[in-house]
Amino acid sequence: MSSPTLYGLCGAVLVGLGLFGLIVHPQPLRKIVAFNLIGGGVFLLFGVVARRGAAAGFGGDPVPQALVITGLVVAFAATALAVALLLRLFHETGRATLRSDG
Amino acid sequence: MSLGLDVLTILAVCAGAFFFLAGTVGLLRFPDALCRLHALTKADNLGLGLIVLGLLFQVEGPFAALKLISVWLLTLLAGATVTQLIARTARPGGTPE
Amino acid sequence: MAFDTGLAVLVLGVAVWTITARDTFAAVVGFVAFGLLLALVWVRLAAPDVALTEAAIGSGVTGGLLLGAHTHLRRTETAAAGELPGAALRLAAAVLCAMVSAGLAAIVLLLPEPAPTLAPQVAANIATTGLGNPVTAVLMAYRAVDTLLETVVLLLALLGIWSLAPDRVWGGFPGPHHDADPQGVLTFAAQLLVPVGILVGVHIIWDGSVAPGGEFQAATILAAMWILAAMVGLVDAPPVSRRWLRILLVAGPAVFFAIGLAGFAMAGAFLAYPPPYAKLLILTIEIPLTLSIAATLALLVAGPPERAPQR
Amino acid sequence: MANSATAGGFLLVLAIVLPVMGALLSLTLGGRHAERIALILMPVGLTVAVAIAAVVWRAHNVLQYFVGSWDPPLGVAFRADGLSAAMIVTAALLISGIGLFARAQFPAQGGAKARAPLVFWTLLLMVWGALNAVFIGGDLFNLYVALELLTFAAVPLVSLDGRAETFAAALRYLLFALLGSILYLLGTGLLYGAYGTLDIALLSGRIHAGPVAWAAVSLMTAGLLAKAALYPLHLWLPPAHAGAPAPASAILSGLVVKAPFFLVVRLWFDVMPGLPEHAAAQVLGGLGAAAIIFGSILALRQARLKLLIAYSTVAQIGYLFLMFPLAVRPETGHPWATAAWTGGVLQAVSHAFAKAAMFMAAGLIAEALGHDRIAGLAGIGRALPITVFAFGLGGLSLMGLPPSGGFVAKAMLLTAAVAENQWWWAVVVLAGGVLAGGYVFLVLARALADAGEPLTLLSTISRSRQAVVVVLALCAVLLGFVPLRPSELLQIGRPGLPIAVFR
Repeated sequence: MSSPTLYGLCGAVLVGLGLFGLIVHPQPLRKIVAFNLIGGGVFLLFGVVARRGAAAGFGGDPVPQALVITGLVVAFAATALAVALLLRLFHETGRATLRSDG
Repeated sequence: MSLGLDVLTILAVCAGAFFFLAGTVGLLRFPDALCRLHALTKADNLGLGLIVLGLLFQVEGPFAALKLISVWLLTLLAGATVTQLIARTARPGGTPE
Repeated sequence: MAFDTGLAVLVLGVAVWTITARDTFAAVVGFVAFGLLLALVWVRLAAPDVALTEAAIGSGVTGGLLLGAHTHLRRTETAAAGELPGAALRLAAAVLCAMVSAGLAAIVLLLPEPAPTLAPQVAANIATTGLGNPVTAVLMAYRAVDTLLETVVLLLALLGIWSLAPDRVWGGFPGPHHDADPQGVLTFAAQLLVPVGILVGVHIIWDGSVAPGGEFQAATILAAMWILAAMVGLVDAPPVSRRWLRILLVAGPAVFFAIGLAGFAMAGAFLAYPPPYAKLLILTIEIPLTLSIAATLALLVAGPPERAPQR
Repeated sequence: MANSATAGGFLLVLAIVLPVMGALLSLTLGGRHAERIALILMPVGLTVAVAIAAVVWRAHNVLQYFVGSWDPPLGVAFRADGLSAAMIVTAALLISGIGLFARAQFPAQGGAKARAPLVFWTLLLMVWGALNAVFIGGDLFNLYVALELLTFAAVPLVSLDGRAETFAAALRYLLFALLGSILYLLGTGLLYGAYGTLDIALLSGRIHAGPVAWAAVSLMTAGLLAKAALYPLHLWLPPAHAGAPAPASAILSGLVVKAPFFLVVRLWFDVMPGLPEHAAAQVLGGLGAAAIIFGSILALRQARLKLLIAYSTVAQIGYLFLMFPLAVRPETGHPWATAAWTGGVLQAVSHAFAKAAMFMAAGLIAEALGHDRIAGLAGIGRALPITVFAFGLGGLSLMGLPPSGGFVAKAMLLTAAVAENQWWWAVVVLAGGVLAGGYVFLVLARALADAGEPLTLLSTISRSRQAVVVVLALCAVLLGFVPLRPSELLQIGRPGLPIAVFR
């Protein structure tokens, strides 16, 4: 059991955990935190693939690492937009749950 | 020569780790927020200082040493600032959190 | 190996706590700790660039954003607590997610151990890009179109946030007005920290072409410094309608597009760099790109316009 | 490795770069100029789209372009085959039509009222650039970034009016879309881990049936189905598409929902040619059939016109996914030679025009009456005859009555169902047509009913806006004259045929 594989299993569990949090929590803010957890797990899997592809003098395959950096920035933009939408919904309706209407 | 440095590093890092442990125990055991803050910042800053000191012996160039020390100084600054802010809000007389 | 096991268990422990915590504040704080531990995992996976990004964006700015959001939403905490789904749904969700995790874990074990890799091709072609850091070479040369589109995604998210503003404050100042007492502790810390942060940011851009670093990490640090200064009231976000602000935001992608299109004439393809000037061109892209991304990240955290402009 | 910038390659780059740079320019110049920039770019973008289609048709082969002259797997490749050429031209035509229609609703102005026009025109251009990036992307991660660009351009359109319920709809849409993207990214990561490349052409050579490939494709398909709002993942679509302003609803239902469908087709027919099992395709077809039935039934029960049309979108998306069980493993010949392949794509194209026309007609009716309750539509047929006529033409295509694109698409799905002797899909197609007839006639009957005293309209609707709606509806009808056999354009550049590389 090499250390990348260990982190790969850790990433797999994180994805499951995040998915559980996304489904179960009613508050959108908790859903956004859970979504970031899934993102962390998915990027960890990319990192494990990169580490296993270490060659030509690099500690890890630079291509998946670059993809993770791009993914992280996109995930942040998504979180920022979701939070802004949530706050605007709260200011408009005084409620912060999605189950307001059918 | 390097053996001596290694021994020093191990000693310093262990001392640092001990202080971190002390800080954490303080966090868990102390009754209210102010004591916990007190324990946490004192022990952790000292712990980090010792660990940085320990690592200084292993470092290969002056720039890396400066980086390590700057890490410690920045943590000191951040720790002190945040502690002040939390203490201000958590103070019985102060505005309740 | 023991350290890795310990770290993985710790990461999972914090993640479980983040999901199962009763109170949202505890979840957000747990998430920030989770992000920092994940940065440590990235160091163990020999990916310092990603560790920097995860620590800066993944847990730092995202954590700050979520904390800011929570302070607004604290009052809805009790109302939403009553809407937790019944035990049956929770059990079903738990079973589904356990299966997803188990499936993924099995796939991870099935994936080839020395994974097929593009590292040799990256190493072989890195000389023509004139860069030392392979990740920056992938981001700025081989897959430059992904990075370009991604900076446009950031700008689009910002425009999306600005579009949420009510019409009466359109073009106004984004975010609430912060003011801390000038002699306060935070102000002192900010005055000390901001210059150091800017220095570190510039170092990371400059160093990014050779050592771990790059425009996204540097931009995040610069944005963090701006947010700290804004929190203390040293600086205030300019009104959204200011032309120079929009030019600053668009400068990065615009320069990227310009040099990319110039690639048709100079090097025969979109986003191709003529080998002798590759490093120079990439640097001329990176500097405005970092400033644009720093401004975009800072305004993403500041939020939609809230204070009407003095028209 | 020298990558001579062929005329074709330059066009592909322009298809993405032009709209995005236009959007950046309109963001900089502000609300006063955003409309002018968009209107200037539309004819230019249309000519680029038609030029791409012409080059692909003349060469009768894939138009391939390596960005930065880096060959895959290192670099990113753009590929335009017959399918993407058809979708690019559809997108260009539809966005130009929507742009002409939206001029009255989002006039160029500065100052306080500049928010909606600036945001609409900038996002319109961004949606266009993102769609072109999705249609010609040749690399799975590049397609992920294009999908994100599309999502971030589409979500703010939902809450453009600033009404409270649209924020909840936009947030639900964003959460579904993000979950879809992250699942798609997870699948991409697994494919890279197993095969070391993300380029579609290289992957199709290296991929072989195995647990990793199944897991990756099923994750990516699940993610894309969430973004395409296929039943049961359709909950976010009706409030989002009904809440958006009329031109935005037209873009969302007509084009934005088609991009994830396009990627599922890329995934099943290009990344894994001939590998998907029949069982998996039956599941996808089953979901499509459920979408048709439940979408139509829910549409029948709606009280508001825009919600009815939104649920009709959920139903029509179901038709698109009927293509998979009929074309994945045909009895004879290649999948793309079957009638289902052309039928599915034609359904996507004709639905785009028809649904855009219906949403814009509903927008005009809502603007004229001040509400869009179906019960209160009486007399609108007399007040706005052209708009209701356009709505009827769009309905024609949804029901699949000749002469409309919908008819040809559904007829080809029927012939494919018979040819592949999977008769149950034929039953679903017919039932869907009957139900679609139900809700279209429901609206038309109310609209053409006599309202007793003449209707007083809140605002007069200019003829030019109604003319644009009719033209788009006519496009959906003109598609009805496409010959009833597998179209040649859509078969260009399929994996089976050798790729003459345009270096």
